[in-house]
Amino acid sequence: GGGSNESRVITGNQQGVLHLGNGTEPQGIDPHIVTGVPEHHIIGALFEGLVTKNPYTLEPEPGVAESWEISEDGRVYTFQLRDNARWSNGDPVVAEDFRWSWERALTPELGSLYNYMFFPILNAEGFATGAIDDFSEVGVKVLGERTLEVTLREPTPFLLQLFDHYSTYPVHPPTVLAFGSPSDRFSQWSREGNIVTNGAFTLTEWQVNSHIRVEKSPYYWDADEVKLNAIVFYPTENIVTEERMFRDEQIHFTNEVALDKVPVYRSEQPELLQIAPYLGTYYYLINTTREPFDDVRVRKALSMAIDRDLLVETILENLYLPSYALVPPGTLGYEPPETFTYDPEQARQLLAEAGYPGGENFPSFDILYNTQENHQKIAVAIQQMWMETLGVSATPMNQEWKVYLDSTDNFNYSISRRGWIGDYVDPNTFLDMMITDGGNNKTGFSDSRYDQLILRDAPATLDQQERFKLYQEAETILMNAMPIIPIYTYQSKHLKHPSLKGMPPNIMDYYNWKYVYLDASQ
Amino acid sequence: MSLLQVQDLSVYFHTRNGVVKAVDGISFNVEAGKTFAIIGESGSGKSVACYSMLGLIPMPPGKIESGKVMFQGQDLLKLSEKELRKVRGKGISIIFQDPMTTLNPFLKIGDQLMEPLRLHFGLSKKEAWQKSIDILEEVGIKNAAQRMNAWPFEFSGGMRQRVVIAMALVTEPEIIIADEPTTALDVTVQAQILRLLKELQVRRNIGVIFISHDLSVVADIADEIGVMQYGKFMEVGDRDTVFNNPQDDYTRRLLAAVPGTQKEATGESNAPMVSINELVVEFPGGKNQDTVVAVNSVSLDINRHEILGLVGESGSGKSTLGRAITRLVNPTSGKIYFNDEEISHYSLARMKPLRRHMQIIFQDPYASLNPRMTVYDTLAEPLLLHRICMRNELEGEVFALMDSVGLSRESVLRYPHEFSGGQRQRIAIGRAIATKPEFIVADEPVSALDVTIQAQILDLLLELVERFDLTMLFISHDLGVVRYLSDRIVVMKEGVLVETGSVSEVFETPTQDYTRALLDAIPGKSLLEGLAVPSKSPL
Amino acid sequence: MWRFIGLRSLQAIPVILAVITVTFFLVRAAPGGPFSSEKAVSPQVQAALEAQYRLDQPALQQYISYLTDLVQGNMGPSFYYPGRSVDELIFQGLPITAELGLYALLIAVIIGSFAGVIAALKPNTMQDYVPMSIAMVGICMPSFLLGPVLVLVFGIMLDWLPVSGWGNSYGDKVLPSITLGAMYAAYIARLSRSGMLEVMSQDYLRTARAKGLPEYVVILKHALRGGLLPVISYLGPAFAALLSGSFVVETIFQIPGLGRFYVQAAFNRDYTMILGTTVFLSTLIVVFNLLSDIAAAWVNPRLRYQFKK
Amino acid sequence: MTSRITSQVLDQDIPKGTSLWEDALVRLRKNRLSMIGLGFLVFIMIVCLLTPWIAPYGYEEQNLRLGAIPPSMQHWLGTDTFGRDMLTRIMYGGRVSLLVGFIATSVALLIGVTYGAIAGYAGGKTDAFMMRLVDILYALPFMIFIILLMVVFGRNLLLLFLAIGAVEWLVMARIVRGQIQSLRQQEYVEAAISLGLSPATIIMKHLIPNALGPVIVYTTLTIPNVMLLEAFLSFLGLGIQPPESSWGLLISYGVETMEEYPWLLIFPGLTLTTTLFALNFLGDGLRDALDPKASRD
Ligand SMILES: Nc1ncnc2c1ncn2[C@@H]1O[C@H](COP(=O)(O)OP(=O)(O)OP(=O)(O)O)[C@@H](O)[C@H]1O
Ligand SMILES: Nc1ncnc2c1ncn2[C@@H]1O[C@H](COP(=O)(O)OP(=O)(O)OP(=O)(O)O)[C@@H](O)[C@H]1O
Ligand SMILES: [Mg+2]
Ligand SMILES: [Mg+2]
Repeated sequence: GGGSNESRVITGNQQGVLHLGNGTEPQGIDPHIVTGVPEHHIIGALFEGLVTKNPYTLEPEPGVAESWEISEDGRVYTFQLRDNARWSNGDPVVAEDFRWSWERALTPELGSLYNYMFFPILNAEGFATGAIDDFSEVGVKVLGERTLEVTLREPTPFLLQLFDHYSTYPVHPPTVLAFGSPSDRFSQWSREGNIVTNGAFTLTEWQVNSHIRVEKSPYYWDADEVKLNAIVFYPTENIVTEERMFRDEQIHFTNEVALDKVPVYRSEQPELLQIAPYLGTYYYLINTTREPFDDVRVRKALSMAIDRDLLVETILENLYLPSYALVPPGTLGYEPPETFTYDPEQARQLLAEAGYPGGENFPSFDILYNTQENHQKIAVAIQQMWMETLGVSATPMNQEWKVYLDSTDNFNYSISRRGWIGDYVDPNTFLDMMITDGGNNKTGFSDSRYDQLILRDAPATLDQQERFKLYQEAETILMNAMPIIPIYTYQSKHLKHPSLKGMPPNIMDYYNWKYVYLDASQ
Repeated sequence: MSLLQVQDLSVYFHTRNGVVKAVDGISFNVEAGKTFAIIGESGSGKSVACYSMLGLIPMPPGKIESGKVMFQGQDLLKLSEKELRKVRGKGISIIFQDPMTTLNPFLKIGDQLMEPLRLHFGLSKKEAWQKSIDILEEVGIKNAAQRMNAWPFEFSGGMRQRVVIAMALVTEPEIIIADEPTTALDVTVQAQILRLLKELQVRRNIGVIFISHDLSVVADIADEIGVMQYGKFMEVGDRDTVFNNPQDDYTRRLLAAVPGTQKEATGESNAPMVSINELVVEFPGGKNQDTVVAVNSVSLDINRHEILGLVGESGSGKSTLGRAITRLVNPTSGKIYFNDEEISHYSLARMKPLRRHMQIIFQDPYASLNPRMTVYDTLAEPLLLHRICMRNELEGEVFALMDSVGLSRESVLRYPHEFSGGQRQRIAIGRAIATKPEFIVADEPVSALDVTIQAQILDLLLELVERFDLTMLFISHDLGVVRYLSDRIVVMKEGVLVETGSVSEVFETPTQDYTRALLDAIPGKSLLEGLAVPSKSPL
Repeated sequence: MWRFIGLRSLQAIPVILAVITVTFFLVRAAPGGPFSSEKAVSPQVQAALEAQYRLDQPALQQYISYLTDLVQGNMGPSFYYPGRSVDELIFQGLPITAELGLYALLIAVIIGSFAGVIAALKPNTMQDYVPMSIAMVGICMPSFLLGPVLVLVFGIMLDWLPVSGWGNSYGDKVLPSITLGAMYAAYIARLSRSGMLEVMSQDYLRTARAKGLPEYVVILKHALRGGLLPVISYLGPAFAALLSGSFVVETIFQIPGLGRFYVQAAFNRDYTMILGTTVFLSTLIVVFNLLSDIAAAWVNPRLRYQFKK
Repeated sequence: MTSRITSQVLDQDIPKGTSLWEDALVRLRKNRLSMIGLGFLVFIMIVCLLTPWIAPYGYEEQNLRLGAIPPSMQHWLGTDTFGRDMLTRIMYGGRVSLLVGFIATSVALLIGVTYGAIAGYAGGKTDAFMMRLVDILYALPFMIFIILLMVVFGRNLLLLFLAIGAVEWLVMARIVRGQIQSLRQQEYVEAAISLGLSPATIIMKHLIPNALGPVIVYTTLTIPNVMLLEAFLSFLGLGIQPPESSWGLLISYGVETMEEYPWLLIFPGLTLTTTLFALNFLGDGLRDALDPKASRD
């Protein structure tokens, strides 16, 4: 493509510049402030935490820390930072940088949304909530210039996953301080020209709503392994446009693929599609505080009446996987319990038992979703299934995103859609949502045994298999109460130019930019 | 060979209410250097005949049914639009009848004047500008250089008419069609214009088609005369024959209808109906223009049951005065009393109840008619508004009005643009008298009417005065008419009242030079005094 | 006239103030704050954020401080883009949107009035039907439809023009400008046709023709002024709508303009950004309506009375 | 001397007093294209009215396994991704679209023309005040307004009409005001004043009929615009909710898949375009009919 214009992909391949669609315009790149996936991609290129992930296995790999030791009880981690880790201005990356950064991230005034990532650390939660003023009480200690000790509240087996999360990345203290108070959200330190980073790339250009360009950093400790010379991120809110850009060879990689486009690519150019299971679940919340949804039989009936296979096969173009539990299968070996299946007969029976035989007298209700076409499609299909199978009448109702959030937060709904993407690869990232009064519970579900399992027992269990058993038990409790109706497991989907290598599919949809390279021969 | 030969020209309008045979097989010739005058009944097809030759009537609904118009060896009726364009302006130019609507309201006077000069003579902007000023001065517009930048609406009726004339004359065409070119002009200016026309005609050997109702003017300038009625020529002949030895019945009636004598002085002097005190009306001037003082400190009483004739130079503020009295323009200062009520500062709403008793006939009838209202609606509106009659009598009342102003009943559903100039004027008159008002400002109400209808209208007005105690401010340039109708006369010049007096006083013993000049300039005086035309050839 | 402009500019103050006031309280009444997100926000974090953005103060005080800042030319920090000020974002996008809007407007006015005039010259003939039919298709093709179609045809199938971007590669301004301008062109075409028809039967055009003027002069000089009056009144709001309505086009073509903020800011509950764009929009509206009124008076001298006294 | 003038025509030969409007109707009836347009509109309306009885399928009837099949004998216009019959959906969609289109446009027309005419006629301070109010309303953030409406009143079709009408009248008011402002200077308005007509009558009888050309045109343009706006608002949650549909919604979903399933875009698009054509032919005819000077045979 390109016609009169040299295609960006071709020139990019020659110059080692990767062009990719990156969803929405990033809000910013201050790792302690922003929260979104597009931001994540960029921050991942600019910064590096103590550990990183191998994109093929998702196992933790040494990052700034070249090694670490875990105490017997699993509560003390000692990280040894590498000598040659440097900031993009040449300064060495030292343990104090981490301590300082984490203090900043936890400072209540900063209002970091992801501060809970640190909560497994001793007293971190207390500091973040203002109960503790002195950061020295928090379990983070600088033992030497390049030695950092982290003490945990409970042994948290997935801790290394957290330290790969960008909210735990270090920032360059002198730079932050040069632009004002560390807890100032309006600070200019992370702007192009100002920012100092420690990752494989440095920020060179940032034009809002147009593109962000990062270039290879010579100071990065593993610079020899970095193959790309630059990456250009394009905000591509409109996935139709993104696909057109891809077809016109303006980008190597798309952030998304529209559902409707998938069959076309599947049949015509399957090699360009990259689809993989994704650590995310699409489900419906049920407001268990509302009649008739306070009756578990009703909830189960609704859930069992959904033919997830049909849904996935037809309107979801076989893109997603039918889901019968909250945690996606294959979360580093965790398998969710199978508690129910699609069973219209039993669904009808349950509903009858609940006092609504054939849907009689069942009040009509809304299926709340935020404005988006796919949500609507699912709601429309499910509404029809409920109508046909159970004889209950539901109306899909869309609300603008923030209104929808407000309605859900205030329990001003009957059924509401929700999607949850894991922050790290562990069942906990899903299951801790549903604890009593959990911020993301939103269903009114409460079970003391469940809480006990999630909050106390599992985190204290060091053995992975043991722990997963506990999670399975918890999830069984959850699915038997059915405050949520799981619908499908996400899959990540991208269009990928054949020249793009080193970006393997994985359930986190995670890219480690230093593995990525362009093969101009393709 | 004649400059222009018209043979058997017929123009019909195919309207939704049937066919109007506006022009029905007329033939005439126009010789170089000679003037062919068309007189005749209002609505008889004079204008249509002339405009259609150059393709300037709306087609459809108009259609040229037959005929041939030979000019410079070609039949104008067969020319394409492009070829016609070469004839228009340079070959034949037209002075249209209705000066208000013929000027483009969105362009400055100067712009419109310069246009033909630049087009036909390829003059530079500067040259055209200068030439336009010259011609404006020639037609008697004072302050011409300043006035070039004025907009048409800032001009008085007569001034606009002169602009239209100037526009047609500047191109020095072969033929000039002048459709009632002097209706809005006072006699002095009229004389000046006619002189100008004559001069040009002699110098360039131009043929002129001159349409007029003013027989005295026709008597002065025509070489040949065609008398039209019902779209046909009733009589075509040289001037003297037509005037002194008319063959046709209609011609004879026309000549007989010229208003002659003076009205008997009523003598009795009632209490004033309208009283004006030190009235001043100013208009803001535009760019590089001074404020125009249109009416300058005028004091005047109009008595009940009186017809007050207002004459004066074109642009002297007559219309403005009339509009100020009826509160259509706001006076700058001074007081206006109507029936002893001071109305100078009445709001529109407070004026409303008075409107029934106070009407105005606008100088420019066409512009004063809503283009989207039929005659019926136009006439019915005041009747309904002021509850003059019941709804079921409405139709009869409307027809009665149409009859009294001489509009045929068939045309009741026509829209203003489907009428001739004189017919429109009659609609406007009909509308004004519909409410049987006590007071009318009549601004040149009969200028576009042929003498027979004019006589009918004048009689109607007099009758209204008698029967309904009508009081009237009668603005006119036609001194004959003024004399015929008025009880008293006031003379205006440059915004000031220069003379007031009874008809005989003013006509016989004028005190002001200006008045005298006016009286002297009355054309075809002899005609007025008994129809004995001073003929070149003895009877 | 300067007096008139001055007076109208003074009127802008209450207009903008009213808009600010209503908007200020309206946005706060809308459910869902700027920081609500799918992930629950802990009360402490919420409080910290509100404190940073002065949301913990009473609304009236926030309002007053906003106004005080605004008077000093400071529209405040964006709630959605930490570290960026509203001024910065607006002025970054403005030149691009202005350029886009200008091209679109030129396309709209030139093509639109041309088509309208052409159609009005011979009403109810092919010369009328063809341009008017195109205009009507244009109206049924809002930018969210036209943009993708144009991209598909000219960007992908014919491969003549770039499918996205603004000023990055040769010719990438063509499709967005057309997409944005098309609907306005269609509107203008329809409006100018009707305006022209109204004028075409006026007597003064007969006068102009009688002078022997070529038809194009008759049209362009004599008829157009009156005929375009409806278009002129339409252009004021249209141009403002063009700039604020460019978000669809900007999204389709990946243009880093201002239009996207108008919509995004509302969805994000980016209070300052909403206010900023609204202040900006209201200024535009005041300015363009003023321009359109001046244009109308320029065309029609009888409207100039309002300039005097 | 008045022999010719006194009517030779008998009174009954003369049609009873007709207004511009009655006159226009007569003329409109003679305009073939307009009548075809009107016929089409009536046809569409009847179809929409009878849809519940004549539609081949139910509008919500899904058959997920028969999703997105091109036009066929069973489904003349194909099916959408849910396997719902497109013809049925277009028919049902028309009910919403036409209703919204006509009612919201009427609201806009009524308010816009009245408001604009008053402002234009009054001039001066009143005009300045009224037009600045329009400016203010025009400048308010539409999105927020919609969101609030939605929250305060919930889903409500009536509200949708009002919301749309409330926005659409603003431009209409400006156009009308512009027209009235220039017409007001005409001498026939002065004549009307001198007759003693009230401003309201002058506006109604003398000004508006002469300003109708642009008004009619803008109205016919507003209708499709409103239909598309409805889709946008419905998408945001203010208007109708699935599985109900409207032409605008069908089109906007069609755009997403125009390459894969073009019929999902083409048929609703065609319906809207044809309706607009019909509307415009009717509008143009009406405009001509209301213009006594417009040429006719
Ligand atoms: N557009 C039209 N449609 C229908 N009838 C028309 C139209 N224009 C003129 N007429 C009719 O044609 C006839 C001739 O009109 P014309 O204007 O030529 O009269 P005229 O002799 O110039 O009268 P006047 O002295 O009053 O100006 C009139 O009866 C008039 O009503
Ligand atoms: N709206 C206006 N704006 C500016 N000047 C005006 C306006 N109306 C009239 N005038 C000026 O006022 C003066 C008087 O005009 P008016 O129309 O009263 O004259 P008139 O006596 O009726 O003349 P005529 O006999 O030619 O009709 C003229 O010089 C004219 O140019
Ligand atoms: Mg005439
Ligand atoms: Mg006058």
